[in-house]
Amino acid sequence: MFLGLYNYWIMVVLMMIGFYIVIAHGNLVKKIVGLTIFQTSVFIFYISISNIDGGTAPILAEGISRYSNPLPHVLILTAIVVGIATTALGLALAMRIKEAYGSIEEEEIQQRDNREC
Amino acid sequence: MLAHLPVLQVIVPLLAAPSCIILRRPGWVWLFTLLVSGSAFLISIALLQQVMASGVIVYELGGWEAPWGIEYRIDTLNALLSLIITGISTVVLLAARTSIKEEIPEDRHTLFYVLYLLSLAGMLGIVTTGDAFNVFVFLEISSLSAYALIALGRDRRALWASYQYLIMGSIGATFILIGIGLMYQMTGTLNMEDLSQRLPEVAQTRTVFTAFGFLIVGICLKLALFPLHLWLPNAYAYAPSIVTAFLAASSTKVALYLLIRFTYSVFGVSFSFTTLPLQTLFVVLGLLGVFVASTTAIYQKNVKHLFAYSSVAQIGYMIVGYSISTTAGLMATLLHMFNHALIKGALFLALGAVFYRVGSVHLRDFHGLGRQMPFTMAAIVVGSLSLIGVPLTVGFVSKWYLVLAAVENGWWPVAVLILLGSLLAIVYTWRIVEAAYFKAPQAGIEQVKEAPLSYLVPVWMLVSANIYFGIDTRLGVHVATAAAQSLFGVGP
Amino acid sequence: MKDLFAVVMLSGIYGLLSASFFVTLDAVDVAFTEASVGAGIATLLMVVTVTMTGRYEHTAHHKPIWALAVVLVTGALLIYGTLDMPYFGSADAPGHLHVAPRYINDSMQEIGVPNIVTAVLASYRGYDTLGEVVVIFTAGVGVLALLSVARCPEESAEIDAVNVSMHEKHLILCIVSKMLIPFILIFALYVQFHGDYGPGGGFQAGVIFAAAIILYSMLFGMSTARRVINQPLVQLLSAIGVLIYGSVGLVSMLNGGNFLDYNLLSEDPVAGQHLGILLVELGIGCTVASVMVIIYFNFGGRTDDYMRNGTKDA
Amino acid sequence: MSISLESMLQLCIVLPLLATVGIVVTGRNPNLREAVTISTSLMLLYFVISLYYGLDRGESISVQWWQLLPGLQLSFTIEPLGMIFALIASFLWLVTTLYSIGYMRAHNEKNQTRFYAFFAVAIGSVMGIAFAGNLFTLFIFYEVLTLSTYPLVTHAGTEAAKKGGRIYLGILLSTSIVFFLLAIVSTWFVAGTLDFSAGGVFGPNANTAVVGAILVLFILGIGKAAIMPFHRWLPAAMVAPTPVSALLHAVAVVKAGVFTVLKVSVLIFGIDLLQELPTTQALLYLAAATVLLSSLVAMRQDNLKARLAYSTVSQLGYVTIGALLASSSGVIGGSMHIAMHAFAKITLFFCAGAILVAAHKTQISQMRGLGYQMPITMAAFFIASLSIIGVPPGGGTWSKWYLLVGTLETQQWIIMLVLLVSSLLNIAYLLPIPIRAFLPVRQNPSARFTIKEAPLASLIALSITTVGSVVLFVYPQPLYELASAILAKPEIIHAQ
Repeated sequence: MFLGLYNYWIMVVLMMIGFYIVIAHGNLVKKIVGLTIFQTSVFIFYISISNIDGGTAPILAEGISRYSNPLPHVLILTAIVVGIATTALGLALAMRIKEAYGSIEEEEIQQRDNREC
Repeated sequence: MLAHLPVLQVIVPLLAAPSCIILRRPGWVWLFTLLVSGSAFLISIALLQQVMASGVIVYELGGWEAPWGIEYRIDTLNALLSLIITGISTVVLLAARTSIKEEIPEDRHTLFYVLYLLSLAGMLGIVTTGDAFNVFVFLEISSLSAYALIALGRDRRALWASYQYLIMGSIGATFILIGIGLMYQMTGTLNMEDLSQRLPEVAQTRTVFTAFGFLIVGICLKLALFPLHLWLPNAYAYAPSIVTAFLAASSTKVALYLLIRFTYSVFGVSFSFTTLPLQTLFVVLGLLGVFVASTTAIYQKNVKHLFAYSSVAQIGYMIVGYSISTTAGLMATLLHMFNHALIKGALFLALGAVFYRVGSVHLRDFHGLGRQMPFTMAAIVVGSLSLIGVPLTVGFVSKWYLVLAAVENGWWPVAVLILLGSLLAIVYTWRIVEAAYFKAPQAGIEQVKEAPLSYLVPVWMLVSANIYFGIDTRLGVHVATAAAQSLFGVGP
Repeated sequence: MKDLFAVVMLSGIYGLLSASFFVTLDAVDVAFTEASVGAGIATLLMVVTVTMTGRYEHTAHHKPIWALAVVLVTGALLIYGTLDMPYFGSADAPGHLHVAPRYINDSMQEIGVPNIVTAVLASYRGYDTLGEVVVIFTAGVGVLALLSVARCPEESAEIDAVNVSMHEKHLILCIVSKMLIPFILIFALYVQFHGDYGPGGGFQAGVIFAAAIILYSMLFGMSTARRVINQPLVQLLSAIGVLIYGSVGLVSMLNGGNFLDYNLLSEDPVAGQHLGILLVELGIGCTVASVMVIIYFNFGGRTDDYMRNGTKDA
Repeated sequence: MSISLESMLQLCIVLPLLATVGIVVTGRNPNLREAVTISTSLMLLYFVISLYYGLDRGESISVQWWQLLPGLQLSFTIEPLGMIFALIASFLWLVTTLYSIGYMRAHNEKNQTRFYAFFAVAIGSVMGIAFAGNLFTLFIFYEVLTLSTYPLVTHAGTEAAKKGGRIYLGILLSTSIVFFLLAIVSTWFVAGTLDFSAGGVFGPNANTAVVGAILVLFILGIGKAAIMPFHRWLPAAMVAPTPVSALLHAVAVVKAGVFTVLKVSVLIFGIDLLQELPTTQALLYLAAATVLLSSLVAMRQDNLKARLAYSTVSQLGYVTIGALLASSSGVIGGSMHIAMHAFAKITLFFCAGAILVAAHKTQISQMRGLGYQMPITMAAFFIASLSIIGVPPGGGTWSKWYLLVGTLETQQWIIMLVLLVSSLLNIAYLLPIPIRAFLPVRQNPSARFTIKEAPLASLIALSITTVGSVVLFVYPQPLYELASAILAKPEIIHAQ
């Protein structure tokens, strides 16, 4: 059975690496990087759901009867777009924070805020 | 055209947003936005009547029948939610013009309205769609615009708050995405109705458990349920007043809606509450939320923070009612959802008025406001009373049903705790009242005038709604009951 | 790893790898998109950000234990979840049996587009795609709201000075890419309109189109590019793209169908579908391209300003 | 005037609220403002009295308003107990208004408009409580009363006032929300109705354990009855101006409390059920303890108002005892005591206020020889004290008599003992004040002529109330009939 599932597990590991970067790292850009990795891994997971042994790309052609499942592809196309949108916004925020605080390290920002309050 | 109402509800604001870019002139854009939001409100009223009269409305987008296409599926719950959202947004918009003049640089005004409309459309999309993945898409629309809106706040901490919200929100969204993927893998469909029929076959698989877990956690992140609420207070405190009023009244409600929808409709009560220890967990978390958040609220200096924490506490109440998982409990939750939207809308809008005049919502700047801004402060007092749950306000109605539901279920201690929780509300709201009425204004701070009408009118619209629905409770109770019953498969 | 530049580059490589992985999994469209976005735009933006926010991460002493715990729990849950999954690639997984078959079998008759993904994307689940476009639009507006800067002429003159000098430095590069850009644009158009038959479509096309412009602005300087393509116009385009999409839906509504029901766009349903998809893809491309340009320009512009102010302060 | 009794009943509640508007509008002109107040209170008194005659003729008067929550209607019914309360309140409002005009002006207080406005609201809610047709309606007006009196208590706006207000609002709101509301919800859940009905709403086969628990919730929850340990708000509220204290202690708040206790025990539980409940006895002792302890505390107060406050606490204990004795005489005694104590105590507070205004004295130890400068006041004080103690010619005699009979009927010997002892304590802490006041003064005579009697309005007011309590002694018949009607005529009390 493990042969059947192993690459799901690889994806899980990838996801978790990304997830870890997001929540553990203090650097804002690094967080975003983590986020992209996290999301991309999820995409891979979706795509591998859609895969069928011996199937081909879901573009109709003569003499091919077995296509891989197109639906997840569509979903992921959308998801990728969402991902880039989030990334762009996050980075923009990071830039503004850099301007406002002069740093993009979580701790330093926190300290500066605490000093304000 | 009547048949198209469900989709118009969403696409009117959705398409209005880009049109704003074409309009450009902030004044016009404001008027336009107001009109759009208002018409959305009217549509939602019409929808509610339609649903109450003739049951569930289904609308197939692109003419493809579900599950192949995406369908809009509107029952009483959806209609109620969209009523709340559009109503609040319309009232809040009345004050927007005045408010953002103070708080947002001139060249951003048009963009502000665009984002506002987008987030409105996103929420409406979430609450009307019957397709799991479509939820995700519109969730992102509303979230992204919300991040941007919060970041428009004047204080630089707004940026940091927005960033934290973005990270938290994206994690939540990704979790939801994983959950949806797993569900799809096991059932091969994305349509909620279809899911609810096909999930039971595979309900006992570990994959479905995982899917459920991820969905719940993801949604609770958006919902700011107690342990996951850390992003909320700052986001509310530093966002522009209008945004705070709008989001506080609507966004968490939407998340709660998702929670209810997925647990009750998609997975089904039996799965959600019997095969998992969800009930106990949520009761405990809810009550913890009520007490921890309320206690934190007591020690806040910034009044926006104070009410933000109280929002977390109120979410706790809703979760308690939700996890009683009887018609009565769910009905209490829905009612409180509606009422809390009114309460917090009024309070945060009034705070906006204070901010507009005083330039700060720090507790010490409230000293003597009782005399200087009598109407605004009166509004805050009424809102606070409603928050506490004093009779003749909406807060009392929902509290009554919540306690009743707990008692009916034999959960006496829970009932007592709910009531004790509202005592904490007395404490933190009364700090404001005393500051406003018993403290002399600080030396060196010049007298401020009463807020302008453009603020007072919407504030008092909401306040009087608080009182009206506290005195004439038929509408709220009727709709909430119908919605709760429909979720339990009884009635419409 | 402390060097953010390296980090970003690696994530870009990760994007490319996953793209190639998608190809091996027969998801060509996704691969195309991922390559252009995950490896392309995203990395580009990150690089720009890093140039502004500083290349090296400070040695932050965070305590990752709790984070590790959370991650482990989540991962464990996921692994646990996989145990009941249908095996990788098995054709009889429920995911393939319920909804998907119809797409594969009937889309030809119903829509008449060989590329099933395009069919599903633009028609069956066209509404999701509308949402997708709006998301992108939202991102564009959000970035504008966050970063847009009103600049005054003498500053841009200043930049010119910088750019011109750079221009002379990399003369060959400029010539070559000058020749390249038209081809890129043509390729973009090809992708745009060939989406029905092969991989590709509005989204990828938009990105490529944007890439061409970005390349141009890289070579000849932000301000030169700005003079060629003026901001308000781009913003207008981004809005119009969404509106095209929406109005297609509205028209089909006026013709008595449901929102986005292309069948009613012309007498023959299939032709209607074709027309609808064509227009919709156009809208997507329009919005995506312009938003990408907006985002890049604002990022770049912001960075320039910050850098200049930084040097001024120093 | 040809107004139907039903509309009169509604007017009783609406009129004061309308008066509030009028007061706020005419706030600029004091005379006009007080004219509004006086005329309203006169009309109110007229309505209540004509309602009384209606009730006497045996008509059943009740009004239904809209449903606040499904099944929970705002409804008003007139029954004897409520009528007693309404009569007292409306009459004493008139008197208090007279008094406070004199007081507030002599004391030239600030924000008098706000004062009169909230005063009117308070009276309106008192009427609502008195005529409430079901527990729900009662609860709502109970809360309104709490909130509308808060600004009165904190009238001074000083730090002390703020603290007092905190305790006042804190205790009253928390008890009512946590215990009272919970009690109501559980009643609604157990009995399925909240309408007051003779003989109680719980069926014969109600689980006594649960109902007993509910009784405890009620007695603790009705914080206005100031049963220990929830009595602290009463002394705390002493920061208020004297007319307010009079309102709180004699007319509105505390009376609302004990009235609710009586009403709940008679018309929700019913005295028969009350006797069977396991918790009744314990609560009875709690009330007894309250009576004794607060009397003891009162003796140690030198501040006059504080002493009166504690005496109020103990007197309220009497009424609660009367209710919990669950015998006819007990109920009669309790309800009569509401009236008797109202007249006596309001007189005492008027006197205290008069002394404050005229002589600027608050401490009892300073009042030596005051009787010579303020004879009328001190005489009134003396008579009122007698009434509180319960000896002729004070009306209190009757109520205490019936309470004692009640203890005899139910063989509550301990309670009987408590009542007797506390009467002695009353003597100990009340009589010394007038006596000392009439003692010959030794110190310099110059002080004598500096102090005059209190303002005329105040004097009139306090002499009216004094006469009132004497009248109640010589002619208690109507009151007694009403009180006995509470149990005797259930067909009036039946609720829709």
